[in-house]
Amino acid sequence: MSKVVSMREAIAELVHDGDSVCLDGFTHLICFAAGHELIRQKKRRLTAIRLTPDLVFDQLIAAGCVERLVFSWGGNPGVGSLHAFRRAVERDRSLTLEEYSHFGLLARFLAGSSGLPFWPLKNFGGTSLPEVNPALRSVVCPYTGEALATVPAINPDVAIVHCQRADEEGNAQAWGLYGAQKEVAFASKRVVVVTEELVSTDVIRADPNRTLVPGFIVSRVVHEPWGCHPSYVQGHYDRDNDFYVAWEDVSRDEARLARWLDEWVYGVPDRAGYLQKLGAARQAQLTAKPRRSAGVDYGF
Amino acid sequence: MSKVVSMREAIAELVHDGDSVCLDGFTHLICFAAGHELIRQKKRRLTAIRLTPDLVFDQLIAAGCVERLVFSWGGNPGVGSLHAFRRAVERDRSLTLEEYSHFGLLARFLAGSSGLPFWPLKNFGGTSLPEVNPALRSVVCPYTGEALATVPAINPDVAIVHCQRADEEGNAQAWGLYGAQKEVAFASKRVVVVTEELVSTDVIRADPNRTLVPGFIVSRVVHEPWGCHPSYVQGHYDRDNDFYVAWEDVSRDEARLARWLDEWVYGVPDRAGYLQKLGAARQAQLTAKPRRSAGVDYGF
Amino acid sequence: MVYRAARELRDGDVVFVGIGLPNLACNLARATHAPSLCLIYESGAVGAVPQRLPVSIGDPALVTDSLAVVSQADIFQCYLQRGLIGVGFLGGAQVDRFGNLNTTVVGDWAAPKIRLPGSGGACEIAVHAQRLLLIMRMSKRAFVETCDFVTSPGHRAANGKTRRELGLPGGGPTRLITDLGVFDFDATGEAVLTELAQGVTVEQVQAACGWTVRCAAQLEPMPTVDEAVAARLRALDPQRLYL
Amino acid sequence: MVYRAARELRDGDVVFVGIGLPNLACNLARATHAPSLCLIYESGAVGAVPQRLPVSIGDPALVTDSLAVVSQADIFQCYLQRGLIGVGFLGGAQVDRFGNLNTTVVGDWAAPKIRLPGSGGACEIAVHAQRLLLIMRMSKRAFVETCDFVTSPGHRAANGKTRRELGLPGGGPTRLITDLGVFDFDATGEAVLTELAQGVTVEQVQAACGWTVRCAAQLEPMPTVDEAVAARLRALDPQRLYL
Repeated sequence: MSKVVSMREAIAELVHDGDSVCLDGFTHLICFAAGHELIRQKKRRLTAIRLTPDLVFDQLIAAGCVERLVFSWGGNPGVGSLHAFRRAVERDRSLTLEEYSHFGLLARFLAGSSGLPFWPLKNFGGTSLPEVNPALRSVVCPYTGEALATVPAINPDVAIVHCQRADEEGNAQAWGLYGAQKEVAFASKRVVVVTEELVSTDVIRADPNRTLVPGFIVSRVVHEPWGCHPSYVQGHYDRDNDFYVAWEDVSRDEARLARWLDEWVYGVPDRAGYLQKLGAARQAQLTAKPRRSAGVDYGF
Repeated sequence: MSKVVSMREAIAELVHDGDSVCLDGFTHLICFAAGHELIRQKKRRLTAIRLTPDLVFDQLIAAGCVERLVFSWGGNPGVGSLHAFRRAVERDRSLTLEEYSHFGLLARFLAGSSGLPFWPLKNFGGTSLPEVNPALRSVVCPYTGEALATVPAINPDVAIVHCQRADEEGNAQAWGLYGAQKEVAFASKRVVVVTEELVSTDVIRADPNRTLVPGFIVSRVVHEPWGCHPSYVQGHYDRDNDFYVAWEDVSRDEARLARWLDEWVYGVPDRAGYLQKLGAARQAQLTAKPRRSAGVDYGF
Repeated sequence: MVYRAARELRDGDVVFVGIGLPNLACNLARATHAPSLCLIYESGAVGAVPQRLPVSIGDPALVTDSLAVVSQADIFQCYLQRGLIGVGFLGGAQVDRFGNLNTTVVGDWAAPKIRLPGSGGACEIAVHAQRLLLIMRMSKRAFVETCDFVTSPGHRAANGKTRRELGLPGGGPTRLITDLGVFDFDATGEAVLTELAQGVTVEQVQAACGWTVRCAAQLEPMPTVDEAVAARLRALDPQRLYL
Repeated sequence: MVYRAARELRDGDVVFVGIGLPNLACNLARATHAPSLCLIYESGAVGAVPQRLPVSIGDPALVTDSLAVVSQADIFQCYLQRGLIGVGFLGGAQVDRFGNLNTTVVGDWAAPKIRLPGSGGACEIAVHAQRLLLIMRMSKRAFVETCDFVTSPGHRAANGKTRRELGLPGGGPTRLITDLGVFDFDATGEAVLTELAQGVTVEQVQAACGWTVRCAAQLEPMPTVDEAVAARLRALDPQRLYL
């Protein structure tokens, strides 16, 4: 039974105002297409969850979609600040922050994906994080007596997980940097798989060790080539570092950021429209040079 | 710097009498070659650790190598009993048992591999396991107040991890059933990687998502083709199910089992000798029919 | 018995498959009324489509062409403990009226008469599966008043505690399928005979049971295997591993 | 500063590489005296050999030809928390004399003057790395008596507690490398100036430091970059991302 729908349908059906939404991917596999559709559909009061809010959340914040941010590093990697995020925090005080370290937030996903109410970790000693985040608590090890930090499980309403290939049922395979895609998918109540390539199940079954997310936990599948630009997809297209650098100036200026959203998000109907605007030349520049691995043998 | 040595050298150097030794692999990738070398070198008072003791530990127990067994399922899968194990437990009372469920023992590896002193899990409620194993304790969740079971970390002295391919530094790749190879390797103090194929580092680097164990935690590498027979290696050779069935009669009869050890373990100098005895015809029967996957693209 | 177990499976169910009769039942269901059954093995194979009847739950035929192969840590944490397993199957050397199972030891654990293999994944399957099917041949030795050892929890512990009180997330045993008949479990967690195999009487069931058998108001006949299904079963197990 | 940091790395070290100057220092060390340096990135790349200077710690060039790519859960649990990381590198907006770092906020967290990115993996690197190298340019704004927020722990907390008392397994800061000189940390965990950059005086260091600078009995000159190394650095960073 095919679960394939358009991004518009997937977001309309699965994301409601007030939902908690995790859009994962660590530098790699960040689904900007889904973020832009959330903005176009004017979703409101979202709890937005990501280790690294990145440009996609800066855009969501600027568009007024986000009420609460659960995160661990809010910057433009290698460039500077997320200025919409900073304005919301420093000037407008319009964003509720729930702040972790990477390991701390990841541990919340680990608990959520494992069916446990909490996760223990050795962390946070001597830092100010527990003072600003009451979710950081501790347990005593029943063997050594030492105190360990804990975080509570997180189970987002919706996860958006981008991958290199998936079949119509949502069996999804990814390689390169995994981020927390698997943990996020298993932790969440509803899962949208967004894929660069829609493949037959035979392709999945030919290399089962690469499967990150099994179809039976997936609600909807969206086939969205180039769905991550300006983020990247290993084996498909490179990160658009120039875009990230340029974002510094765009997001620093509130009016200019609003115009950018008008032009690149509200002004296009969907990802295909965005790509048309981006242009074939830019896509050609970013297209990955092939570097194919050899297969392995699954025979017996 | 090459870490490649013979199985004889690896076992002589890294395993001492009284050590705790985990030889992992779940049905798949069970390194009988290492087990036989432990027997030949007359290692004594070992704490032997495996989820499924399997035939290889039945042989180690029969040979008098094992003082303590840490395990969760002690049978001959799909066939019946491990009779040397049963004699040691039922008749001789010569074996100290530390018993878990699969998840329970696996959780010990998870804690050990993660640098935590314990691991929480929802398990054991209403069972007799905590009555016979004082290592099963509990913690109270700092968020929900519910009690969760715990197991303590395990950090074996030596792990023996078989894989399809590795380079001279011990960067090891495996596919098919993983068992707990990764967790066992990271949990242990010394790691022996045993590999079907010794490959150049380029082969590893061409498909880095397949790497299960990084070389820098590996002490020694042994190149031992067919090192798992009668267990199997996906893509190389099938499980010798007839051997498993025949073991029922061999191990039921103490004298016959002793003769079997004389003939197949003490009577051969190494794995090459064992394979010569096994014969080319049997190897040909068990050799896997090729079923190669396609590669994936790592370009950017 | 295998056929009766197979009929408990619905198309699309996510099933945790144990070795032996459950394995055969699941593969029968997949070959007949439940082609979209998702078979998960504790060894790490998800969505397996074995081209031969697997001898063990770690058979290489479970890997080739499966939908996913994952670590055992993921199987136990992300699939089982997360509550994603719809159906589990277990058998054992002993069962009591509350569905507690013993696969560990006959006699005292420290000085056993018969040392059995132990839990394997059975304990956690019984803790977490949403529905749990038990399959066992009836005998007084197996159907006991009290298990010598509880490896896998049923509906109530020896001290009377319920699953909720014990903190067990799964649903507990839903059916106990035997060669002589089928038991359901009532609201108090006790086994109640609801079906009788062809030609079997309640007296025969009682004679093979160590506790006083309670019967449903109406006893149904246990469905019989027709020739087509029998042929299918023989085809699934040509080496007669389980039949 | 980059060169001085690179010299702290020994061949065979397992290094957790952050973005920016540490990235450049590690790649310089790998290109010169430490070819077997194992570079690990929190994004999941292990044994990376980037063919271009990565702009971010998640650059695709870190994946291609690396020894392993693993989940972030493995990075933080099996590599970092397990104690396998020999060297970590951190910088920050503020540092105090005990090596506590702030990369979270200037001012009050709830009503910040400047909102910085936050911890990322910095907190856990400071907790777990066996040796921790701090790299920062000196200024009174950055070298403070007390950090506005402690993101990554140094040798002592504000309440005086030591790493051992705080349950921190790693070794804590071993060097604080600046543009003006290098600090070590003494047995009490306090920074002690041990090296001065060429042409820099202790007075200049003190003028750029918010606490009273303690000096070692003997101050060594900070090693200078020769033309060969300078050329190597320019080759590593042709786009002048960090230089």
